Amino acid sequence: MIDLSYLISAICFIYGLKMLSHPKTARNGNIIASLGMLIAIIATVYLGTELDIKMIAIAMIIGSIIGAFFAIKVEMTQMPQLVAIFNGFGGGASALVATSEFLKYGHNSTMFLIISITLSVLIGTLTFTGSFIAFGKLQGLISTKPITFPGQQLLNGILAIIMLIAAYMIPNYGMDSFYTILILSGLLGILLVIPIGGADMPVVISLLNSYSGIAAAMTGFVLVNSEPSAGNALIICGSLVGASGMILTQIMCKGMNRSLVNVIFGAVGGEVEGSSGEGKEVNIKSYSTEEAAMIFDAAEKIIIVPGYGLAVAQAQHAVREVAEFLEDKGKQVLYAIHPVAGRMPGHMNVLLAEANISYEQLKDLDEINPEFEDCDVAVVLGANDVVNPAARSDQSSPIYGMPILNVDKARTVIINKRTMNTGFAGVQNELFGYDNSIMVFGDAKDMLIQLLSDLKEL
Amino acid sequence: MIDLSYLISAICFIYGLKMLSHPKTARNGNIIASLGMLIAIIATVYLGTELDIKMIAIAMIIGSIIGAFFAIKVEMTQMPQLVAIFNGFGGGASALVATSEFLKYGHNSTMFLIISITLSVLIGTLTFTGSFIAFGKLQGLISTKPITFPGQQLLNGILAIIMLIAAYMIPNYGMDSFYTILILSGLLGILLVIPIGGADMPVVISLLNSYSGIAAAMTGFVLVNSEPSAGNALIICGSLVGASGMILTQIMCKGMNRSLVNVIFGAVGGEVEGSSGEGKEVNIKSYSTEEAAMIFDAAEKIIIVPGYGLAVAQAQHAVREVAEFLEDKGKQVLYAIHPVAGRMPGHMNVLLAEANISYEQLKDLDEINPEFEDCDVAVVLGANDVVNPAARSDQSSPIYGMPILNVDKARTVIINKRTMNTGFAGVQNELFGYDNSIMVFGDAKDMLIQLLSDLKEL
Amino acid sequence: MDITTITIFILAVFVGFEIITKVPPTLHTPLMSGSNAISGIAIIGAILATNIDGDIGMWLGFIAVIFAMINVVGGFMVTDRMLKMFKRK
Amino acid sequence: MDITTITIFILAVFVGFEIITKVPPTLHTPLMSGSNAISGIAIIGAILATNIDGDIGMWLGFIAVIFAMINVVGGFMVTDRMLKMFKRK
Amino acid sequence: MIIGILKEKQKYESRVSAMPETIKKLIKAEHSVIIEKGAGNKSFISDSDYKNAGANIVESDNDIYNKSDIILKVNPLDNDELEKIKDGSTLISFFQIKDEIKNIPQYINKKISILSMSHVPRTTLAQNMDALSSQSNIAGYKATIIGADHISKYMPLLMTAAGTIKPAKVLILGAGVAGLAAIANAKRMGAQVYAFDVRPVVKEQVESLGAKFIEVESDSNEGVGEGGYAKEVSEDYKKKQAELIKETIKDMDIIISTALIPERPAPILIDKSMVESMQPGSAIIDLAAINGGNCELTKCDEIINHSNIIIDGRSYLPSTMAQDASQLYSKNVFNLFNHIYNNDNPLNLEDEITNGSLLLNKGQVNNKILQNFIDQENN
Amino acid sequence: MIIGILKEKQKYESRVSAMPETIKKLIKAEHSVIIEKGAGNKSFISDSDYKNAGANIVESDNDIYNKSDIILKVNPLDNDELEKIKDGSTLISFFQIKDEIKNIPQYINKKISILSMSHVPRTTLAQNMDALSSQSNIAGYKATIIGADHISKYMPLLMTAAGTIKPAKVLILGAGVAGLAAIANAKRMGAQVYAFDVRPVVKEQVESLGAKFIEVESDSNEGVGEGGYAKEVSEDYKKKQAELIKETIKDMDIIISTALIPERPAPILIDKSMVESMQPGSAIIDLAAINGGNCELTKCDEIINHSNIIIDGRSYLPSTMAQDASQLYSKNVFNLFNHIYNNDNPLNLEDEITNGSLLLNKGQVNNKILQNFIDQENN
Ligand SMILES: NC(=O)c1ccc[n+]([C@@H]2O[C@H](COP(=O)([O-])OP(=O)(O)OC[C@H]3O[C@@H](n4cnc5c(N)ncnc54)[C@H](OP(=O)(O)O)[C@@H]3O)[C@@H](O)[C@H]2O)c1
Ligand SMILES: NC(=O)c1ccc[n+]([C@@H]2O[C@H](COP(=O)([O-])OP(=O)(O)OC[C@H]3O[C@@H](n4cnc5c(N)ncnc54)[C@H](OP(=O)(O)O)[C@@H]3O)[C@@H](O)[C@H]2O)c1
Ligand SMILES: NC(=O)c1ccc[n+]([C@@H]2O[C@H](COP(=O)([O-])OP(=O)(O)OC[C@H]3O[C@@H](n4cnc5c(N)ncnc54)[C@H](O)[C@@H]3O)[C@@H](O)[C@H]2O)c1
Ligand SMILES: NC(=O)c1ccc[n+]([C@@H]2O[C@H](COP(=O)([O-])OP(=O)(O)OC[C@H]3O[C@@H](n4cnc5c(N)ncnc54)[C@H](O)[C@@H]3O)[C@@H](O)[C@H]2O)c1
Repeated sequence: MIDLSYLISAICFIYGLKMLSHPKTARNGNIIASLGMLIAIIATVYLGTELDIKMIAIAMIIGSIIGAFFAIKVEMTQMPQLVAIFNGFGGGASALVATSEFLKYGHNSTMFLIISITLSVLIGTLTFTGSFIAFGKLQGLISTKPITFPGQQLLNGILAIIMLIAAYMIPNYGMDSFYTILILSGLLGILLVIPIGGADMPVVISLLNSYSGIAAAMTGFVLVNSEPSAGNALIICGSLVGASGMILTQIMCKGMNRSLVNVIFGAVGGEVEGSSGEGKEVNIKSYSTEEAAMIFDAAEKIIIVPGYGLAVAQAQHAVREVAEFLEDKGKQVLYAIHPVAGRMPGHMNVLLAEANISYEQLKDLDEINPEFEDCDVAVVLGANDVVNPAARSDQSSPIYGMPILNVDKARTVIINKRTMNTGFAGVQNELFGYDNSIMVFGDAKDMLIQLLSDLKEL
Repeated sequence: MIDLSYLISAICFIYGLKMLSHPKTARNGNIIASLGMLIAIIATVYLGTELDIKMIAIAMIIGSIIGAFFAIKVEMTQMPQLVAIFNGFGGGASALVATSEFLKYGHNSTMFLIISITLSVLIGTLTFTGSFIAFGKLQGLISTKPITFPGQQLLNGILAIIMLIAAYMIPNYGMDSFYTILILSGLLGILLVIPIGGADMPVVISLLNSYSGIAAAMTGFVLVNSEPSAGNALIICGSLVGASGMILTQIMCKGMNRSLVNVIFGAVGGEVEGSSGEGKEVNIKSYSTEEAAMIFDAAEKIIIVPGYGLAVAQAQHAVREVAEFLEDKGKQVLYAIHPVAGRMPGHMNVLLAEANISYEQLKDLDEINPEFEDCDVAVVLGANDVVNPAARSDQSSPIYGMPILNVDKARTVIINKRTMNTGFAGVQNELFGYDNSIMVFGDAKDMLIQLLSDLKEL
Repeated sequence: MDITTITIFILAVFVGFEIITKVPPTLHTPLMSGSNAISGIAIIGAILATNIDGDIGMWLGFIAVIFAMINVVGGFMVTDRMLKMFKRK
Repeated sequence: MDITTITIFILAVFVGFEIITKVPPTLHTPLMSGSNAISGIAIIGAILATNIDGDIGMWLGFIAVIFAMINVVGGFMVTDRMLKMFKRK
Repeated sequence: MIIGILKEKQKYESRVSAMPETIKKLIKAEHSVIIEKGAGNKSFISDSDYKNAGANIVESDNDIYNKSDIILKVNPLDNDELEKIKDGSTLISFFQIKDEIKNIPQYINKKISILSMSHVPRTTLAQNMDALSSQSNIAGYKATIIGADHISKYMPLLMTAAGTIKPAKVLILGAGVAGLAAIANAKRMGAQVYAFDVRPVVKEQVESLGAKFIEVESDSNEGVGEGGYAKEVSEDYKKKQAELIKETIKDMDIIISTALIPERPAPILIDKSMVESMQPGSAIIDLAAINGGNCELTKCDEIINHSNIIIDGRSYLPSTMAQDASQLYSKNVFNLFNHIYNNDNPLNLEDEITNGSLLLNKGQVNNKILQNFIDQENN
Repeated sequence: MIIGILKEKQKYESRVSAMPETIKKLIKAEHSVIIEKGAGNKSFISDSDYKNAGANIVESDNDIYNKSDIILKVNPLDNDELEKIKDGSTLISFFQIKDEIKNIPQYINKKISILSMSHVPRTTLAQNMDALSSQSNIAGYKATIIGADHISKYMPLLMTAAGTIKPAKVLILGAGVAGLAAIANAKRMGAQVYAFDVRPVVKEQVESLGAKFIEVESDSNEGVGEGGYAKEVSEDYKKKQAELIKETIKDMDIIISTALIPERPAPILIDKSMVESMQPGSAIIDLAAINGGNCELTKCDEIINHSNIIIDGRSYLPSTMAQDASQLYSKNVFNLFNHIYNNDNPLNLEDEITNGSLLLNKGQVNNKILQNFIDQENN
C-alpha cells in the first residue's frame, strides 16, 4: 500500500513536470505535483513504521508556516531569490537526513552506503550554502558583480580532492572525516556561486535546483536498504528533478546565449542592461522574440505601427505573415499609419500594399488613436519619431506639437529596432523606458521571422 | 555483471528508438538498438546459468538464416508484410516462453504468475495469428477488403469472456484451461484483423508491434521471479516497445486522419486509391504534405510551376514563403512560367510580382525546359494543361503540338490541385499517374501553408 | 544495494530528460520553482529520520522536516502565484 | 512479485511514451520495424526456456529461440535496408 | 515563297506586321521577304534593321503587291490597296467581317485568300497565334495607364501629413482578355478594382486577380455563347444589369469598358444619364469604341469631355505601344504562317486552326459567318 | 480676419488654394472667407460647394484684393495682381525667390507680408504644412504614369504565348520627395527601377523602396548642403557622375529627373549626346524643367521629340491631378495659417516655422537668401 502510494506520487510528479512545461497546463501541473507530494507525505506518516507523529506534526507546521509566509508576502520581483532560498532548504534537508543516517550506521557501513552518504551530504550542503549566496546576490546583500580572485578554480579543485580523501578515510576516521566533508562542501557551495555575476543567477539557481534533486536521489540510495520503498521514491523523484533541472538549465543557458561551462567557470556574467546612448539614461527592458511571442499569444487586439525601419529592413512581407498568423488565432490586428512615417508621403502605404495588406486594415492617425486604449499590444516596428511622447509633453522638444500615435496608451508596447539610436528628428525617445514598454532589438525582418517561428512553437 | 549488461542493453534500446525517430540519426539508431540486442543475447548465453549452448546455437542460426534471407530477398514494396510476419514471430516467441513457463510451474503458481502467463500467452498468440492475417492481406493472399459479418464484435466479446473464465479456472483445470486460452487467443487475433481494410494495415501492424512488446513485458513478469534480471530486462524493453509502439500507432492514425478506435472497430478502411474521374483510369499516389515535406527536404534543385489554380487560390504569398524557406536551406528554387498558364497573357507574372518574387527567378519555357532534367523536384501548383505530356505525344489530343513544361523529366513531380478534374482544355492528364508523380490534394494556399509548417518541423 | 535500484535511477533520469522539451522562457522560473518544490521529496527521508535513535539523529530529523517543509510548501505556493500571472483574462 | 518490478514497468512505459515525439511519416515504417526487432528481446526468455526440464518445455524453448531470432535478425536487417533508402546523395 | 510586308496606311496605326526577328526566321525557312520602305518607322525599327535581317527594302508598295505570294499586314486592305494586290495572293491580317463586308466581292473577284488573325480559334493550342489576345492585353493594360492619366486623383491609397487620399475606384466592364489585363494593372497601381461580366465563369478569373466581381443574379449561363465568347442577353437581364451598373458607377473614378460580342455591335452598358451621374473628374475608357462603344456617348478615336467626365474612345491603344505590340503581333503572325505552311500539306482544311482562320480560299468563301453576311448583303 | 481666395490665372494652373473643407474650418475659427467665382472649376469644385461651406462668392477679383487681410493663392502674384492687392495685406502662396525677384520691390513698396509655402522649413513638425512635399509627391507619381504612357512598351515583365516582354527600365535622377514617389510608383507598375542622387543618405531610402541605387564613388558627403537639401558638387564628382549616367542611360526606357538645388538653376545631368545614345521610343520626364531642366534639351511646359526620344518638360504635373493636389495644398496652407495665427502671439518670429516661411514682414525683408538676392540685384 505504501509502495503504491509512492508510485502514484512519482507518477504525479512526472505528469506535473510535463504539464509545467506548457503554458496552458502549467498551473494544473503544479497542483498535480503538490498532490503527489501530499500523497507521499501521508503515506510516510500514516502508513510507515511507528513514528513520533507529534514531533513530526510540529516540525511540519513550523516549516509550512515559514514557507507559506514567504511565498505569500514576498513581492513578485523577489521571486527568484525566494526560489533560491527554498531550494537551499531542500538541499539542507537532504544533507541532514544523510547526516542522521550516517550517525545511525556510523563508519561501519558498506562501500555503497558511504559513497551515497558522502554524495548526499556533499551535494546537499553545497546546494544549501550556494543557494544562500545566490539569494544574497539577488537580494542585493552581496555584490552582484562577479567576485573573483586568483587561484579560485585551483582552490575549488583542492577542496574537492580533500573531500575525496576524507571520504576514502571515513572507515578509518569516522566522524572527523565526515565533518571535514560537511564543512568543505559548505565552503565549496559558497566558492562556486560567488564568482558568478548577477545576470547569470537564474541559471545558477536552476543548476542548484537540479543539484538538490540529485541530493534527494542520493539520500534515496542511502535509505534504500533500510526503507526500500521510501528510498525508491526518493531516487525516482530526486533523479527526475535532477535530470529535468539539468535540461532546464541548459535551455536557459541557450536562451541567454551562454554555455553552461561558461556560466560556471567563466565568471563573466556582467550586467545586460541597455543604455540609451547619449542624453538621459533610460532604463529599458530587452526581451527575446520568444518572450515577445508569449505576450502576443495572450493578446487579443494588436496594433502594428510600421516606421521607416520596416522599409529599410524590407520586412513588409514578414509583418504580413506574422499578422496573418495572429489573425488566424482569432486576434484582431490593425495597422496604424502615421502620416509622416517613413521618408516620403505615403511610404508606409507603398510598403504595405506591396505585401498585399488590405486597405481596410490600415488606419490613419485619427482613426487609430482612440483604439490604443483598449489594445493589448502595440508593436512598433522600426518607427521612432512618430511614437515619441515628447511631441505631446515636452515643450522643448523639436517635435513638440506634432500629433503622434499614442502607442503608450496600449497595455504593452513592443518596440523593435536595431539599436538605441535616434530617428530622423534626432531626438531621444523616452517611450523606450516606459513601464509598459519592451524592446526587442534586431533588424525588423530577422526579428519578425524569428517571432513567427516562436509563435508557431508555443 | 549480467544485470549490468541488461541495463546497458536497455539503454541502447532507449537511445536506439529515440534516434530512429529522427531522419538524420535513424540508421545509427537501428545499429545501436541491434547492438543492445547483441549485448543482451551474449549476456544471457555466456553469463547466465548453465545452458545447452549447442542447442541454442542451432536454433539461433536457423532463426538468423531465415530472418536474414527474407530481409535481403524481399522486394522493397513487400516490406510492410515482412515486418508484419517478423512481428508475428516475436509475439509467438513470447507466447511459447510463457507456455513453457506454465509447463514448468503448472497450475500451482501464484495469482500474479497466472495473470502474467495468461496475458503473455493471450497477447503473444493474438499477435502471432493477427500478424499472419495482416501479412496475408498485404501479400494479397487474403482479400484486402474488410471482411465483416454480423455479430462480429459480439463474437469477439464472447471469446474474451470465455478466456477470462478459463484463466480464472486455471487453478482448477490447469492445462485444459490453458489450451482453451491458447486456441481462443489465436482465433481472436484472426478475428480482430480480418475486418480491417488493406489501407489501414500499416496501423494494424504498428498496433500488433506494440502488442508484441507488451507480450514480451508480460513474459518478463513471468520470468522475474525465477530470473530477476532477465525478467527486468524483458519488462523494460517490452514495455518500452509497447508504449512507443502505441504512440507510433496513434501518430500514424492521425497522419491518416483516422482514429484508432475507428481502425480497430470501424472496419471501414476501404481503398484510398484515386480514380481519374472519366476516361482512362490512372493510378495515382496521394501524399500528405508531411511526406511531401520530406521530399523537399532531400531535394537540392526545385522548380515551381504555377498555374491558374495558384491564382484561384490566391496562394502567391504562400508560395513565396515556401520558396524562401527552401532557399534559406541552401536549395535552388526557380519558377517556370508557361506562356499560357493562367487565364490571361502574363497572368503568372502579375501574380508572382504581387508577392514580390524577383524577376530573376522567373524563367520562361525555353529557358527552363532544359533545367528539368537535373532538377530534383518539380512542384506543379494548380497547373494542368501546361504540363500535360499529351501535348508532346498524343496526336489525338486537342493540345497536341503545344509546347509544354517538361516537368515529367524531373526526378520527382509533386502536383497540387484540389481534385482530379481537368483544366481549361478539358483533357485528362496522364502525368498524374506517372511513376515519378505524386499528388498532394487540396487548395493550393492551404496546402502550401501546411507544407511550410511541416517543413519547419522536420 | 541492488541493480534494480540503479535501473530505477537510470529510468527516472531518462524520464526527467525527456519530459522537459521546449519550455518558453516565461515558464523557466515557474518550472524551476515547481521542480524545486518536488525536490522537497527529501521530506520522506526527513520524516523517517526523526525515528532514528539518539537525540542528535532525531533533532537532525526534526530540523530536516522543517527545512523540507519550507521547500515543499513555499515552493508549490510561490509557483502557483507565479503561474496565476499568466492566466488569460 | 515486487512493487519495484511494477515501478520499473511504469517508468519504462513513461520513457517509451516520451521518446517518440514527432516522427515524419516516411519514418513510420522503419521505426515500426526497428521497434519490432527490439520486441524480439523475448529471445532472452526463449534462451532461458531451453533450460526448462522436460522435453516439451525444452523444445518449446528451441522453437521460441528460432522465432525470436527471426524477429531480431530479420527485423534489424530489414530496418537497415529501409533506412538506407533515405540516405542523401 | 515571296512574302511582302507593307507599311500600314491607317491614320493612327503605328504597328508593323513583322519584326526583323520574324524576317530572319522566314528567311531561314527559305522564303524571301520584301518590305516597304519605312514600314517599321513608327515602331522605332529602321530600314537598316530590316536590311540586316535579310529583307529587301523596296521604295513603293506597288512592287510588293506585284511580287508577293503572301502579304503580311496588321489591318485589312483599303480600297487603294485592294486595287493594287495581285490576283490569287494570300493576305494575313486582322479581318473583322462586319467592317470589311463591302470589300468582300472584290477579294473574291481577285481570288484572294484571306487568313484572318481575328478568326484564329481561341483554343489552347492556337494561343501563340492569338493576336486578338496579345493586342487586347495591350489595350487593357494601356487603358489603365491613360485612365490614371485622365483623372485628377491618385490611384493608390496614401496617408500623408496633409491628409489621407482614398484609393481610386476602377470598374471594368467585360472581363475578357482586355478586361483582365486592365484589372491586373489597375490592381497593381493600387486602385480598388471592381469588375463585371455577363459570363459567370469569369468571376473566378476576376477573383484570381484579386478584384471584386459584381454579380447580376440570373440564370447562370445567360451570357455564354459559342466558343467561350459572349452572346446577347435577355431583356430582363439587361435591365438588372443596367440597374447594377447604374448604382456602381456613381462611386467610380475610372471605368474601363471592354464588352464585346463577336461580329455584333458592342452592347451599350452606360447611357448618358449614367455618365452624368458620375463624379466630375472621372474618366471612361471605352475599348469597345470601334464597335460602337459600350458608352452611348463614346466617339470612336476621340477623347471627349461630357459634363466634366472624360470619355476616351481611342481604338488604337495597341498602336500607342507599337514596339511591344508589333513584336507580339509579328510573332502571332509568324506562328500562324508557320503552322499552316510549315508542313507537307499547306492549307490543310482538316486542321482546326487553318480552317478557322481561312475566310476566303482563293476567292472561295470558307466561313459560315462570312457566308451569312454575304447572304444578308445580297438580300 | 477676412481671407480671400483667388482663381489662379496661370495658363496651366488648375489648382485652387482652398477646398470647401478648409473654408469650413476657417469660418469655424471665426474668420470670413471671400472667394472668386469659378475658382474651383478646374479642380471640379463648383461655386455652390463653396457657398455651402460658407464662403462668399464674388464676381471680380478686385473685390477680393480690396477686402482681404490675407490672400491664399497657389502661385505668387503676377504684375496685374500685384497692382490690385491692397497695401499691407498678407499673401500665402508658393514663392521661389529667384523667379520673383523682379517683383520684390513692389511687394516691399506695398508693405505686403509674404508667407512662402516654398520656404516652410523641412522639419518633422512642419510636415503637414509642407506643400513642396505634397506637390512633389504628386509630380513624382504622375511622372511615372505619363512615362508609361509615352513609351511604346509595357512596364512589367510579361511571359505570354507570343513571347516574353522584358520589364521596362526606369531611372530616377534625384531621389528627393518627387524622386522617391516616382520610384515607388514605377516599382509598383512592375518596372525595374534604378535611382541616383548626390546625397548618399538617400541610398538607404531608395533601397527601402526596393529600387537599386547607382553610386558614384566619392567623398561621402559631397552633395549634402544645408537643411537636408543638395548643394552643388565638385567638378571631379560631376565628371564621374556624367560618366555613370551616360553608361546607365543607354539601357533605360524612362528617365525621370528631379534633381534640384534650392534657388539655383537645376544641374544639367543629361546632355544632347546622352539623349541621342538612348534607345528610340524612350522618354525623359524632366521634373526640373521649371528650373531649367536636368536635360539640356528640355523645353519647359513642352513635350518634344528629339530623334525619337520624347522629352516631357511639363512643369504643371500637380495641376493635372488638381483634385488631390488642391486638397493637399489647401490643407498645407490651412495648417500653416493655423500654426501662425491660432495662438496668442501671431507672427511670432521666435517660431522656427513662422520665421522660416516669412519672407517679407509688412514690406520688411525677413530672409537671408532674399536679402542676398536683393543685394545682388542692387549691384
Ligand atoms: N513621411 C515623410 O514624408 C517624411 C519625409 C522626410 C522625413 N520624414 C521624417 O522621418 C521620420 C519618420 O518617422 P519614423 O518613426 O517612421 O522613422 P524614424 O523616426 O526615422 O525611426 C526609424 C527607426 O527605425 C529603426 N530602424 C532602421 N533600420 C531598421 C531595421 N532594419 N530594422 C529595425 N529597425 C530599424 C531606426 O532605429 P535603429 O537604427 O536603432 O534600428 C530608427 O530609429 C519623421 O521624423 C518624419 O518627419 C518623413
Ligand atoms: N494565359 C492565357 O492567356 C489563357 C487565356 C485563356 C485560357 N487559357 C488556357 O488556360 C490553361 C492554363 O493552363 P494552367 O495549367 O495554368 O491551368 P489549367 O489547365 O486550367 O489547370 C488549372 C488547375 O488548377 C486546379 N485548381 C483550381 N483551383 C485550385 C486551387 N484553389 N488550389 C489548387 N488547385 C486549383 C484545377 O484542378 P482542380 O479543380 O482539381 O483543383 C485545374 O486543373 C491553358 O489551357 C490555356 O490555354 C490561357
Ligand atoms: N483558349 C485560349 O487559350 C484563349 C485565349 C484568349 C481568350 N480566350 C477566351 O476567349 C473568350 C473571349 O475573350 P475576349 O477577350 O476576346 O472577349 P471579347 O473581347 O469578345 O469580349 C470581352 C468581354 O466582354 C464580355 N461581355 C459581352 N457582353 C457583355 C455585357 N453585355 N456586359 C458585360 N460584359 C459583356 C464578354 O463576356 C467578354 O468577357 C474568353 O473566354 C477568353 O478566356 C481563350
Ligand atoms: N523633415 C521632413 O519631414 C521632410 C519633408 C520633406 C522633405 N524632406 C527632406 O528635404 C530634402 C529635400 O527634398 P526635396 O525633394 O524637396 O529636394 P529637391 O527637390 O530640392 O531635390 C531633389 C533631389 O535632387 C537631388 N540632387 C540635387 N543635385 C543633384 C545632382 N547633381 N545629381 C543628382 N541628384 C541631385 C537632391 O539631392 C534631392 O534629393 C530631402 O532630404 C528630404 O528628405 C524632409
